[in-house]
Amino acid sequence: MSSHLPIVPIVLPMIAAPLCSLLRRPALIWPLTTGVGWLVFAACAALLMQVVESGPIVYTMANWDAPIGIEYRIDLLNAYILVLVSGIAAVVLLYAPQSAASELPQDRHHLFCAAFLLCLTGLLGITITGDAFNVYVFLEISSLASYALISVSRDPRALKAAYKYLIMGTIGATFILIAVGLMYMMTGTLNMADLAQRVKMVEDTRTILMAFAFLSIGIMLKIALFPMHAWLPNAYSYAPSLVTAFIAATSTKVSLYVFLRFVFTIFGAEYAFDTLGFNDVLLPLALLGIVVASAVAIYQTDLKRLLAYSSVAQIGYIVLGISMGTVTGLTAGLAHMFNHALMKGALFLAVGCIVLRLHSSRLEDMAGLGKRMPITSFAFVLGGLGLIGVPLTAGFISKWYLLLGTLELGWWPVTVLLLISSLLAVAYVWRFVEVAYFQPPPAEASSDEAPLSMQIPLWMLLATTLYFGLQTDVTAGLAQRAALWLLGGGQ
Amino acid sequence: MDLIVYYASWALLSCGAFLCAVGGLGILRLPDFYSRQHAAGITDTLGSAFVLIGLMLQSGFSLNAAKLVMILIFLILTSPVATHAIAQAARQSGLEPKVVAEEDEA
Amino acid sequence: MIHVVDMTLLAFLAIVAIAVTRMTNLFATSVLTGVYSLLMACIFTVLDAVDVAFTEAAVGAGISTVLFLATLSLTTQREKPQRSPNWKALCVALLTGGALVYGTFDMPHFGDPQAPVHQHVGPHYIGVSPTQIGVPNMVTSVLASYRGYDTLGETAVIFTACMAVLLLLQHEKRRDEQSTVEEKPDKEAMAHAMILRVQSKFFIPLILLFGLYVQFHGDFGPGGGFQAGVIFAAGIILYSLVNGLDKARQIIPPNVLHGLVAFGLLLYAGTGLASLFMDGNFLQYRALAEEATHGEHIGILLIELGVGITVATVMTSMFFSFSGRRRS
Amino acid sequence: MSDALGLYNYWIAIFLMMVGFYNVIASGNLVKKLIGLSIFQTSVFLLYITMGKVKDGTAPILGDGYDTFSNPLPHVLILTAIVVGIATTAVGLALVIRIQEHFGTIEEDELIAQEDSP
Repeated sequence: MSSHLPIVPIVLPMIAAPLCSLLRRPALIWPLTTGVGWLVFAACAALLMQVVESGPIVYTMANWDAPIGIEYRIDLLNAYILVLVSGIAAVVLLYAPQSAASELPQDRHHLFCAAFLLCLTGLLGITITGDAFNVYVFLEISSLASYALISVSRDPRALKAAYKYLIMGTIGATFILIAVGLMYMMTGTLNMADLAQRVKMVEDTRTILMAFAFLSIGIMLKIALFPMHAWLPNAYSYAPSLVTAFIAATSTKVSLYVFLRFVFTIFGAEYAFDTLGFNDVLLPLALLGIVVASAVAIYQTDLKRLLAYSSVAQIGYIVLGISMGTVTGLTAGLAHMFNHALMKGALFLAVGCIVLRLHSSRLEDMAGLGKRMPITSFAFVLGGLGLIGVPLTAGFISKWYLLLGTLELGWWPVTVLLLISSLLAVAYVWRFVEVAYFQPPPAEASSDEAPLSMQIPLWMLLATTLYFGLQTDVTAGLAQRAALWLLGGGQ
Repeated sequence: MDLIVYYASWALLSCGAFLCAVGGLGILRLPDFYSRQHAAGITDTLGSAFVLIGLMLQSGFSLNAAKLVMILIFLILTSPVATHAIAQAARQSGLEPKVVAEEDEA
Repeated sequence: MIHVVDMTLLAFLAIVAIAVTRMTNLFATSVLTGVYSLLMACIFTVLDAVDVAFTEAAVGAGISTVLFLATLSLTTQREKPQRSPNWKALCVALLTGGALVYGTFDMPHFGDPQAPVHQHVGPHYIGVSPTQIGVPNMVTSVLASYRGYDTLGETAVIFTACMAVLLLLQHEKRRDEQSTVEEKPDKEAMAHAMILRVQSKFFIPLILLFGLYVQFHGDFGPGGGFQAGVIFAAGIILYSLVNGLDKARQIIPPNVLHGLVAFGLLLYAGTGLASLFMDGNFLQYRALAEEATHGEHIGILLIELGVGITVATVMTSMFFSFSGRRRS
Repeated sequence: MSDALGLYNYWIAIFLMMVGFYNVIASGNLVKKLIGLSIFQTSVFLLYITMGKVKDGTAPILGDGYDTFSNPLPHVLILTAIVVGIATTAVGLALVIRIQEHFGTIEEDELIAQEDSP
């Protein structure tokens, strides 16, 4: 049965979702969902080990060989993202019951769990598949589920945010659909490995050029790369905290993965960067995103929104790494995907703890929080240090690689800009520190920490970021191997 | 014989097409909702019936013809009811038929 | 000849699309969108995609129009008129369209049998599937077997949509329900519409029968789980339009409905898992029986049933959620 | 000229897509946006189905007397895409209903105005 391991991460949550919708009793569904989350994580971790030891895994659906049927093709890059997504999901699910009890209406927990599991199914399904059209199908599963997850918030503005996300997300998905159609039209296949070979034969056609353009724009919308990030801040700020933590940590990362997969595996770095000069488009967008979004983050009055803008900036860092097109740059991008997911996950979980007690995520309500919720505040500051890129945190590692990458290429202005942007990050993290530690708490406030069931997952994520700040073999090492793999054509 | 059937079917098809066109024109030109419904009725019943019968002649004595007969039966049964339901809904929501001015005064 | 028909239909489509853009009456635009889908279905038929045409007609012109109208009855029927065309949007659209047109110049021509699409993969489905799967309708073979995993994903999409709609619209329902039952059971039910009721009594069984036919005939002709599911749902929707939502809810209680929604997806995934236990890969129906094609038949029957059940119940429950919501 | 005859189907599909796309971006009404979205998606389906057509081919259902079939694969993909489309539309409409209930309007500019005023 172990040869069927690859389907576990997809099929298990997909089956658990309808079961959740049937069971209805919160006492049953939360353990079920959490259990499924951890099982999926275990399966993904096992897959990663297998890939590291013995190379890519191919699993054919219904045993039809690749271009005829659909296959899973798991290499280092997929496996890395699979572990990331399922790991975050598992941790967030530990945290979820408490947080959901306070932020969601009681009678909809079973639907919420089902939607959460489907979102997980979708994200993992996108990552694991080796078929271009299948990506679209699972993209829609995860997107529809996330629209629903965002909109269940008590804040009615979440509805507007979800609607906006739905419109922009669907436009993005439809662009991807057009691009896949154009590629299929020119090659006659949908399988990624097959496409990679056949696209080379027709890569000088205008149709393939347009396929590339539409694909990039469609995915950029999903990634929320700078000028196309309009859906992100509202969606993150108004969604329930645990949803924000999950989606912020995983959804854009998976879209980034799709981007890497299509650009590097199918079109090839040579076509994208040398023939088209695609990095000349990515680089300015990434830099603009880093600077503008960091600057906007400083002026936010809401902690969630502040972090949301910071996410836009961090996506800029990742894309910057990708746009370098070198092994170091790509390593930095991949490592930052991983580290940022952990840090943002932890930060949003911390915000969730704060919201649980204060019923607000506005900065002005957080006066003296350092005294009222010392542990959570400390956790937030630690996460914030990671965002800035202080040594000994995971954020430092990826920033370090980014700097190395720019130095390698001799992009001095970019190096300077990176350092400036770190200062901007200091400024927006300082906003919280100032309010929480240097303002007196309101008179009637009592000290009241979040429950242990929420603290533990939060500290689990934080501990991982600290661990990966010291132990770089796993993140940066794997990222480097994956980067070499991608630039070598990634067959 | 075949030729006669062939021409007959084309005659029926053209008739049907003409009636449909008239119905469409009526929907555009007639003054108010209820009279337009009347025009739409032509397309619905007589127009499509002619077209369907014409097609039946074309397809000869086959399964397709049987399917066409069924379509015709369903059309004849449903479209008047649909028209009725729409008209009634309009009446209920307070839409008055347009009447000629002199009757209006009386 | 085909070019003439095709071009005429395309011209109609263009006219309808422009009319949709210019109109501000949302009621009319929704209906026109239905017309658009119906025209599109005609074109699909001309282009040999009968299964797709069937689905487009049932989904695009049927269910989605119903959902649009249900939404409009809860919101507003008129769009705020816009003074001038939105130049920015027009530029974006023109740019995107221009880029796509630029991309068409290297495309294989319409109907060209030498196009890559017809050279790779495609011929395999056409040449081998009838004997390998044993089903004359190649679309069904590809849908259910070669790309059965995609279809599983699609069933999951529908299921997700149902969860999303229920999450959005279901809550507070319990409180409302009693009050609505007392207030206006008749008004919406069209109980006075005698003719409609009599006729619907005659037609609903026929619609359901047709749904079953489409469900089980999908191997041999156009049709299958999706189309059947939508037709089934249409029958139930007709019933609840004529007899009122509450009566329909009595016949299909929400619990049963939601159970079936989940059951359909479980049946599909379960069939996939069953083949695991028969020493096959996931969704490898060939493993389900001694003889490969026999196994395929069993598998396709089961998963089409799963799809049909999920689609029918999801559409129904969406309709119930939409129309169960009253304007406050 | 041969280009025009061979490609007009694609061009009209693209025109229709852009009409839909324009409606999505330009319209201020949330329902109208979804209508635009559904036209946009439906037109993409036309692109796929067009590429599956073979000259003198017939529907890909085995039958006596036919040996040229159109490609069934695009049909399958679009069947999936149609279902995805209706799913998206349904979720969008459900959101619109909730927005109307909470904010009393589904016009984008009024919603933005509400956000600014209180």
